[in-house]
Amino acid sequence: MDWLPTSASTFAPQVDMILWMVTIISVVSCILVGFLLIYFVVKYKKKSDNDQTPAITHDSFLETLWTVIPTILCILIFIYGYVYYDKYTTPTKGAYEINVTAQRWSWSFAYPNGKKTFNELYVPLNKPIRLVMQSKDVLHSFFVPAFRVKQDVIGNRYTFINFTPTKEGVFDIYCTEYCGVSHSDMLAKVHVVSEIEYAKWESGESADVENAYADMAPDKIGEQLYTSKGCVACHSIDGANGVGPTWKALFGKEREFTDGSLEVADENYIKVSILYPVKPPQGKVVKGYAPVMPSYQGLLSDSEITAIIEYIKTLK
Amino acid sequence: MASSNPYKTYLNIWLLLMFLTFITVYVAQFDFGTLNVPIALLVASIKAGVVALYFMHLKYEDSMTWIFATYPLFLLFLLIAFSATDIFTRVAN
Amino acid sequence: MSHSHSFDKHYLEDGKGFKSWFFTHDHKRLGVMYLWAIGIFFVLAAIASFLIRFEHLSPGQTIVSAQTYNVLFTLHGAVMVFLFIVPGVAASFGNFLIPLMIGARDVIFPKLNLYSFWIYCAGSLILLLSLAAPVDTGWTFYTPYSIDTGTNVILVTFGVFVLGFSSILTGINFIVSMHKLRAPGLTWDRLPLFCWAAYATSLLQVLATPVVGITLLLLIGERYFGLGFFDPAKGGDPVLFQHFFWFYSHPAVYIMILPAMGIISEVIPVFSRKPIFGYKAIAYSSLAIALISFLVWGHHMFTSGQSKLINIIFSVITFAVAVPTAIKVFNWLWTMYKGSVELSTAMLYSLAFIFLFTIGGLTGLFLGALAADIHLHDTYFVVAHMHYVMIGGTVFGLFSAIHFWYPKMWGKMFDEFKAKIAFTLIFIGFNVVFFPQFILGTQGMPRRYFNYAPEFESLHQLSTYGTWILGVGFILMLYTLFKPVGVADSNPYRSVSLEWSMPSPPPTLNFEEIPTVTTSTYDYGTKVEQEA
Amino acid sequence: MQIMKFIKSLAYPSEMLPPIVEEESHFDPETEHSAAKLGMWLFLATELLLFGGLFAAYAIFRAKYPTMFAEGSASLDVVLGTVNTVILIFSSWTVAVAVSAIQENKIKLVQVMLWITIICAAIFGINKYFEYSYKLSNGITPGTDIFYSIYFAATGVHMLHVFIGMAVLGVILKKTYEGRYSKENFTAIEIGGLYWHLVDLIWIYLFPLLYLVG
Ligand code: HEA
Ligand code: HEA
Ligand code: HEC
Ligand code: CUA
Ligand SMILES: [Cu+2]
Repeated sequence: MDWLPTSASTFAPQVDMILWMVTIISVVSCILVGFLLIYFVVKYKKKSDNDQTPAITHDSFLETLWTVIPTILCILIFIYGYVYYDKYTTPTKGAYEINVTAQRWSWSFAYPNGKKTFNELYVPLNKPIRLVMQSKDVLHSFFVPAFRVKQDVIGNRYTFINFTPTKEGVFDIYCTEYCGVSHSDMLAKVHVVSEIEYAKWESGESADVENAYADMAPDKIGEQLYTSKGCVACHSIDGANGVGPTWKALFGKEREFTDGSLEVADENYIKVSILYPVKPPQGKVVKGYAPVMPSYQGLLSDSEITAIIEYIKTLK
Repeated sequence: MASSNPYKTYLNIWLLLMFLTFITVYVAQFDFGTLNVPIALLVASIKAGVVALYFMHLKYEDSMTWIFATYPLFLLFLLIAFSATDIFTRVAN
Repeated sequence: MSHSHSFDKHYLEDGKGFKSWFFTHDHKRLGVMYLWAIGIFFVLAAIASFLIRFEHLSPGQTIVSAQTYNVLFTLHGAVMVFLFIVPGVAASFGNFLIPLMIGARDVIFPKLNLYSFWIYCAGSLILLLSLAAPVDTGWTFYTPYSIDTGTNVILVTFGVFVLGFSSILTGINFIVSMHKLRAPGLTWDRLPLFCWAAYATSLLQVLATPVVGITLLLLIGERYFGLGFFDPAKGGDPVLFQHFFWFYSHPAVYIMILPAMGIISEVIPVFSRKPIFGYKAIAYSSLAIALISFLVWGHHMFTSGQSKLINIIFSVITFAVAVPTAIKVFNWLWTMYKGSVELSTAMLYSLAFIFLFTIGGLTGLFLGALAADIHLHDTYFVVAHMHYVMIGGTVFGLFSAIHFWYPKMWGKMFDEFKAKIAFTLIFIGFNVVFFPQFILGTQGMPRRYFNYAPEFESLHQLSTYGTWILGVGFILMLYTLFKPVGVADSNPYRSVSLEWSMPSPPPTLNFEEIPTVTTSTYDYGTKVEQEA
Repeated sequence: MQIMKFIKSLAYPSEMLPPIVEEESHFDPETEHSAAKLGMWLFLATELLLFGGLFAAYAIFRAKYPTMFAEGSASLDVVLGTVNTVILIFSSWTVAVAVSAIQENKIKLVQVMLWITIICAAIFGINKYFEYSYKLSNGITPGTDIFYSIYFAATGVHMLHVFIGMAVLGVILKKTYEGRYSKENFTAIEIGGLYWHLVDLIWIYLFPLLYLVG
């Protein structure tokens, strides 16, 4: 197992270079300290209670030495840290801008051409990207280890990340600012694809998620959406109660709401629940739960919602 | 205390403070634009200084007390300066 | 001038029963009570950490639910920080030692000292009351999550607020004691380095704590009265909360480490039979650290959305504080040069401190470097860094103190051999727990994660196994300490500092006659090689 | 409650509670006096920094939302604020006189001055009560906007200090009737006075910042 994760952006090798540099400085310092420590302990081991020891209290040369060298090393480390940080924070003109919205506990992405994706970020290879990020609720943080980038996402204010991906593949996105129960499940993927494929994806020709489902049964698609769209963060399928009610045996069950009214969970009910979690007309919420589910309006297509409904039906 | 007649000093100080209070309130009617706050703070600081020096006898205290009385002001300045620097230099990077 | 019984009876015997302890003004008894209190909280928080580690034996749920996990690390962090390590060494050994070391009969405000202890108990109790609906915010209480969550944030933050007062009052007490009560002849440049460290610590406690006090008060106000400073929904700024929080909590990390450094500076000369090397450098660097450490808080916020300019400023100053710390390490090392080094248990802990703190401190340099912190922030690398400095540093320092002053405190000796075995287990266990976490962090494993990706499993497991070794070592250490083997004479280590010049344990009022100090505290060795 | 206790204990390091352990002071009075003063100044430093958080928030949000602050400030009652300022400064003066009077053993004067101070504090409180209830009845709460957040938080915390100061001075006043203080023993009065001056100092800043400049 390598101690550094895959390096897939222009920023990554720069960070790695600092990591290596400080590691070397640290290892050398530790060996020095460890060596002196053990050497002194062994060499000047106590022989008797009356050992004669000199009363050395200072030594200007040594003291200067161990003030100056660490100072120089510190300045060096700072400079590297600063220079690369400066590069990382300086946006490239004409970068491809993607809007990112974080909300408990999912990520959604909006592209310049109006496309929207959910928990899946698509970026073209070797093109400078700029993420414009905002949170709908508490703090979150956008972290892609393979790119070595991280930035908190805040409500009421935009924050930014600049990076240029250098390697095709699928990489993990983590949320690294603590945001509640499902903080560790606020995961997403970034797909770095070649520019040609990206163009195809943009125009909806290929590599599209929906097209990939073409020959799958709806309930299987629903099963995939359950994880890829982040429902898993709040809904279990095994009967355990999480932030939201379990989906097990949900279909056809009578639901009770906080205002005491009742309704049977049929297809339309589920669709309404997904699009308007606080269900109209009176803003109903399932009893025992807080109104925290985000609306998936515009994030799930009709066919996807149908697929999820089919999937929920299979959960007996 | 060091002053021969502290009561008299106190009275004078008190009159000075009343006068300064009057000044701040009076001056507040006029708008000096960006100078409003500095003026208010300046007058307040004179008042505070006088209270500390005479009413609180800081004038007669040793240097240690002076350090402990003024160092927090420096820290307060730091707190404000650094957090304000952050908040007002946040340009989109 | 005094009742003679205060001098013939030692402080442990002078008065029996609960009341004689709980209402005592004796700094030594208060020190001992603090030691008990922090010990109990340490074990409590350590049990939480065992569960945390156990949970990570496998990805997904192993033993507890996600919500419980979040509660566990919050409880672990908050108790360790606010109830254990911040009062920790300063309140326990500071209380016990400072009057002895400066040649005084007590601290300057003995009653206030007692109240500090009560306030500490009250604050701890309030904080623990929150367990009814335990808090899940992490020990940092970041807004707006802490405004939003349904758990008992108000109780916990109020508890911390109250604890803050205890910390402030103890700090004031120590500072004034050292100004007013030093024995004749005990000039500042003869003052033991532990006192210097405690002085610097107290300064930090007095000057940093009020800011976290008002911050937490405002946070309570946000929840209770709807104030809007830190809530973006109301036009407030969550990053401002972080500024206020770290304005205290960065200096707080030096509150944690400085007293432990003071201990190291006392132990090493005794077991090397040499004067401390670079007395002035160590003394002044403690003070320098105390003053500069107010300027670096922003290094916890490099990715918070803080402005670029201020990030750079904070990064520079962070490195500036690292240097005086580095200097101390070499000073301690060089104290052993040409000495007569005896590897007692206390010395072993001190030497381990030097080594582990070096690792912890050096990893701080990774975090201080801007570009590197972008990657490492909020990953297990930070978790490993802080445990190396807090355990490898402070806790090892505390253990060193417990063994070193054991004869003085209890008038008894412990079994050195068993203690050394316990040390070995703790040392190995500690490294097995936390070293893998550096690698985990660099690979991108985020902290405060209940669940994790399968590729991190083996390192997590290794880390968990380490806690078992650590636990066994710790229990063996406790066993050794609770089973004394013989009576201690007044100065078993032939130390020349003041606290060893009196019987073990010391009488209630310490000094029948206030001593006059004529030499430095580290008067070892023969003055042949003395440089000009 | 707790707060009361330690303020009190600061005011007289060795007079609180009946001593459980047999006790006599281990230090000479001269040391105790100067130590108590130094300790109090340190405590005042912490109080200053406590308010520091509020001043920092004020500075930042004022710069960020100037119009909100201008409007908010304009809505406050300058007359009431001025009256309170005059009252507090006056009471600061009376305390200063009390501290000097005790050093000349003029117990009566001390008592009169302390009474006046406490009454001033009470009037200050009553004024604030009217001010708050007027605001609240107009639907203005701490959550209305950031200006009012600052206004209520800062004046509220200050108010708390006024009450604590009142209590401290009250206890001291009571003890003057018990003949506890004299030319030789006046540390408590001096310390209590310092605390009261701090309450005044903070108000000297809060008043113009909140009520006047906008
Ligand atoms: C005892 C407590 C303690 C101490 C002493 C330190 C010491 C240091 N810390 Fe640490 N730190 C914490 C406790 C501590 N820290 C905690 C608890 C956190 C996390 C809080 C949270 O988020 O929950 C944290 C987090 C933290 C961060 C934020 C990380 C992040 O969240 O992204 C940073 C960043 O700069 C940092 C840096 C440093 C530095 C540079 C030092 C320096 O002072 C270290 C100096 C020491 C040395 C340098 C080693 C000795 C030197 C040598 C042997 C010589 C060789 C030297 C050179 C070549 C220079 N620390
Ligand atoms: C003084 C401070 C301190 C100390 C000593 C420790 C000690 C330990 N810590 Fe802690 N830790 C923190 C302060 C501290 N920690 C803080 C501030 C955080 C951040 C919290 C946050 O994110 O908000 C943290 C977070 C933290 C995490 C990260 C959680 C996460 O981010 O998800 C982990 C994970 O491994 C961990 C583990 C441990 C372990 C294994 C120990 C061990 O070293 C414990 C050692 C203990 C012993 C050796 C004693 C064992 C004794 C017993 C078990 C008693 C036996 C029982 C009976 C006889 C009844 N800690
Ligand atoms: C932030 C957590 C969260 C996420 C993510 C989430 N939900 Fe929910 N969901 C809830 C909560 C809480 C409720 C119950 C309260 C309510 O009625 O709004 C709920 C209710 C529902 C219901 C009604 C269930 C019932 O028991 O009556 C359906 C259907 C549903 N969600 C579907 C989804 C789908 C599909 C997704 C993903 C595409 C999803 N949810 C993602 C929290 C969440
Ligand atoms: Cu979102 Cu953590
Ligand atoms: Cu820090």
